[in-house]
Amino acid sequence: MSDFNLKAATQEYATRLGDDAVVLGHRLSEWTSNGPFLEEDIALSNVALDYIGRARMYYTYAAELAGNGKTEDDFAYTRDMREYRNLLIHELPRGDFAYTMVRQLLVDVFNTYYLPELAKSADSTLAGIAQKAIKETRYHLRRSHEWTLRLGDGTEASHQRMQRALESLWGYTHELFDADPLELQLADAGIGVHNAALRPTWLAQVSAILTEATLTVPKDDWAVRGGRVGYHTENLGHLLNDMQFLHRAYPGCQW
Amino acid sequence: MSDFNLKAATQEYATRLGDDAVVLGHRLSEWTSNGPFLEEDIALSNVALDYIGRARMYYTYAAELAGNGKTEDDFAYTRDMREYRNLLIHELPRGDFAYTMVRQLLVDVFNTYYLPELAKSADSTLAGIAQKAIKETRYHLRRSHEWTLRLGDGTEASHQRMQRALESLWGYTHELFDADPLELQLADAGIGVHNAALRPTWLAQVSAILTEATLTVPKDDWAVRGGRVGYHTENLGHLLNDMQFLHRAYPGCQW
Amino acid sequence: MMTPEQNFMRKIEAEEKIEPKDWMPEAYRQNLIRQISQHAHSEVIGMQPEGNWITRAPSLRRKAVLLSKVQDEGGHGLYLYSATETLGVKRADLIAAMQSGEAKYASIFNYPTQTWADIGAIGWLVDGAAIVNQISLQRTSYGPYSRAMIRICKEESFHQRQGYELMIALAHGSPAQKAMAQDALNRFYWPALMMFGPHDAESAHSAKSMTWKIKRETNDDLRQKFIDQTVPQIEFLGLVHPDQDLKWNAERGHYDSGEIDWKEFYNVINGNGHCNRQRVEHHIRAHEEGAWVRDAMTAYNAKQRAKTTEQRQAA
Amino acid sequence: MMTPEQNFMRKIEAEEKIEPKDWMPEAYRQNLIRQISQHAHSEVIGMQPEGNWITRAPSLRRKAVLLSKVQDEGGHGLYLYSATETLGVKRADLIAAMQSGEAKYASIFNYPTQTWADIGAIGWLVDGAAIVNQISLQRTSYGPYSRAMIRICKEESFHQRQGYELMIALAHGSPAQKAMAQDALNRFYWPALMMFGPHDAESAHSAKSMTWKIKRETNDDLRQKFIDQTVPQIEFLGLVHPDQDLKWNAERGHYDSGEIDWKEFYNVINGNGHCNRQRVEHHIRAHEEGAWVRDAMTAYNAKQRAKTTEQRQAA
Repeated sequence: MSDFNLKAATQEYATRLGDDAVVLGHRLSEWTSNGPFLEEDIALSNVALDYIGRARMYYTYAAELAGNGKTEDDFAYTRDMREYRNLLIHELPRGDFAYTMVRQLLVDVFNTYYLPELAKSADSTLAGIAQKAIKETRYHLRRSHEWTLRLGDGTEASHQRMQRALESLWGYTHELFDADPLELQLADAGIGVHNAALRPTWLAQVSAILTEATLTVPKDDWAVRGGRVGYHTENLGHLLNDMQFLHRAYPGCQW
Repeated sequence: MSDFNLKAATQEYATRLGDDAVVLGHRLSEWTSNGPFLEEDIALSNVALDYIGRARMYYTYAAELAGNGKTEDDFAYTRDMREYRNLLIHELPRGDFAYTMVRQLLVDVFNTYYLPELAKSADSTLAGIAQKAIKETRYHLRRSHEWTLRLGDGTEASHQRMQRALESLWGYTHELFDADPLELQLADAGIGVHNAALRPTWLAQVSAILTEATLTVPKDDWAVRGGRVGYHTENLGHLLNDMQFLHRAYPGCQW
Repeated sequence: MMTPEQNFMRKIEAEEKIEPKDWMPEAYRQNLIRQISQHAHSEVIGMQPEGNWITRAPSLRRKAVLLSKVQDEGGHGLYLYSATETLGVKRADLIAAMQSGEAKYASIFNYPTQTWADIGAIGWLVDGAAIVNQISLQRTSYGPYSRAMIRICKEESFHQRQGYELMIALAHGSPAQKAMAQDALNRFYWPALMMFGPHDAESAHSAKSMTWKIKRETNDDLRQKFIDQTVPQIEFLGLVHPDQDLKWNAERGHYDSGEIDWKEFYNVINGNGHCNRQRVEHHIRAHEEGAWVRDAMTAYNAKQRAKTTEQRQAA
Repeated sequence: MMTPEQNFMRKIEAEEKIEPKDWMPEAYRQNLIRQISQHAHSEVIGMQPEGNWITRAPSLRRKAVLLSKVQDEGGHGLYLYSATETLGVKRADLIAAMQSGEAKYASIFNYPTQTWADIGAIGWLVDGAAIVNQISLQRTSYGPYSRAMIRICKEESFHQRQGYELMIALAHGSPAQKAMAQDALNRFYWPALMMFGPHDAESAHSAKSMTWKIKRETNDDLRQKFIDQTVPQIEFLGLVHPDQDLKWNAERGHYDSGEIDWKEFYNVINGNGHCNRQRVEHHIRAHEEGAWVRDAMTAYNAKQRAKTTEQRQAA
């Protein structure tokens, strides 16, 4: 890989990670003023903020690598659904509180292993962002772990909601461990992460938590993919309509 | 009123009626594929279509009067929430089936009296649109009347939903009978409708239907207003985000 | 004298329609129930991907056209449920079978509508493929199904023209619009080909259906018609054909085409499509949300009947 | 020796804080419960109008700032519920009273947020008016309330600066943005003035509250401060002041202002605001949707306690 390609690939990679973060942050922010009680409303907003913060750092770095005067907001607000590269699990609807918490558990455990690898990146900016995110993720996982126990081993109704959410989300977890040539090359170059290798540890920890929460680990009998090539579920379009409307309705403005 | 003013006032009036129609049509179209059973899904789509059709006729006429090359779509797709002039009752959310049907009843009875007046307009275009709409409205009212009976006098649960919807909507009906100087002058000029005069008949018919349906006519102890001056509820902004996103994201395109 | 079975086959041979009250083999009945109800479910589930864009249609005309189209699909669902009910089953049971996953709907509706151009591509390609099949089914041996197909075909042709017209507007529009059209073509072309089902050799239900003239032409023959008719349409749009191996075969008088990715086909059918869960969950949700409405209707009708009886007894 | 009542009044006179365990007149306690819980409800209900724009904020920075602000409001609600609970009431009962309409929240939150500029106007004017009031309440006689106010004031000042900064960006932006800012100012200026409550002569709770030093300054004095501080801010933005009768009064050293439309004020309070029903229904809906979560927590905690007890008994 030539230096020039490496730079372009890193830019694309930072954009992907920014997309993951902004989309999940947006979903979590939909909880604000809708939480099951005030403390939890605040906590969910806090997690949303962490993700919006990550998105800004990744996009700012992508913009810097692009070097064409674009800003973080150009990445977030002016790309169409087909240009977004987030993994699908992040764009799925907010759902009920069980759905949100199961998704967080699956993603938080993933990040618990992914971010420390990224923190070792030869690219010091990416390593720095990851380093900051590790701390946040520790707090996120403590929350989603505790909620999984409470709701999984709470009432019959909460158990059912959790198991249903788990079944609905499981097929989207496989994509977390996919890698296309670009991500493989970046991993080989010491910049990205060999994510496929993370699955056994991820599965072991997720399974342990689910079992502790009296939940059943779903079967691996389906998988939906496409986020990294811009092939999205119908949910992302509606999310971007909301997010981008104002920015696009008044093009070229400063806010 | 000079001729020029009359023309401008008529344009504004046609725009208002177009706004009423497009916003309610949009809300009704949200039922498509979400109806309680297939026949009803189809019927609701049909009513939605009637309203979209009216919006097109009113806007086309407004565009013609404006005479500046604008089209129906400029009216629907490029005006902000604060420029929309629809009465608030039309923009309220879709709600459940009871809410939709109560709103239809209130609006359909209103149109039953309003449209025949408009059909006598000295403005032959407005009269023609109203004439066409009268027939549709007869069908709409037959439906909303029947549904009010079925749901009001159905089960305890359906009765409660209907009464609750009625209480939620009643305060928005007063605006149907308001008129600002522009509408009063147009009514005096034989172009518009003296809508305030329609309330007693409207109230009598609505009350009769509600009573037949074992529902209680709500008290007149609150009223929300503002649609005709562009002072809207928070619902309209979200509706327009959806409706206008694509049109605005690709400005200047033909579709 | 002929046995009922012989008489049945005589009618089939003679191109007479089988009608609901006629004797028919149980397997014929079951085969029809499966096929017609699957067709009905497809119409109803097919309302969702297009319904996804009703609130976002970029012009009022397009909004009205789309709304009207989706409404027609609901209507087709109704005809087809009625046609199925002539075979002695109830719509409620058919719907339950679809919601439980026991009955299928066309796998094409498990693909998401991602951009506005997808609305054009579905009208043009998906309805187009459906029509090729349905034209042939106008001659199907079961009377109610045949009549439903004749009625549906007229409306579908109208939808297909509208879809193609939408594609023309995009393909001849701005560069961004043209790219949107190409992208939709790329995504929907192959799934449209798969709508005709597996190659004849691998088609589970085909042989018997052909004998009974439920089906009138084979999957591969129908698919070839569609491939051939689509080539000039793509050319007129000025878009790139998604099949790079496509070649005119003068000898056959048909286009030869590249291999279909059947792995992808079965992958989507087997639950790995983007919308498999979403479509069924959407249907169940709407159905459950409507339960109180249906209950209220039943209760109201019962009350009205009771009143009428009372009045009669009093008179 | 002093009676408890005399001792209470002595402390009030001496500017000593009343603490939860101190004796206090029942009317003082009730007055505080009403005022602090109303303040708490206002923070919580106030999350909705601003929350309405979180998903649509036009830049990532603004999105983060707004999200963070609304989160802070939730935090203020928490402090204030805690302060109210020191008076011997439970949060659940306070919330129930608000949901039933028995307890009030600030009427300003019954106005809809219609454009993005409203987010700026709320931060600048609504938080601005709140701060004027809260600064004075830092010296309120009840210790927990006073300490909550000190903490809250810091964050509110930060929010107000952010709101004003948002208005600057719009007012100095494109013509459309400037118009948006003017429109928001026009809509929120008068309701902000009404936040200080009726004129002193007509204020129901004022006299006693002043004696007990729950309130430290009158409605009209606080309102005047706000009017005066807002004039140069509007000038700096280059916007037109919504009060056409506004005039500097050199003698008073204050601005004289036009008459407030109290009919409008009572109209909104009495249920004719755009969002009265919406705000309470939203709160009830979220609360009800969260019931199963709270139930599960309770059940889980009970199970855990039972396990711990079992383990202890086994040990």
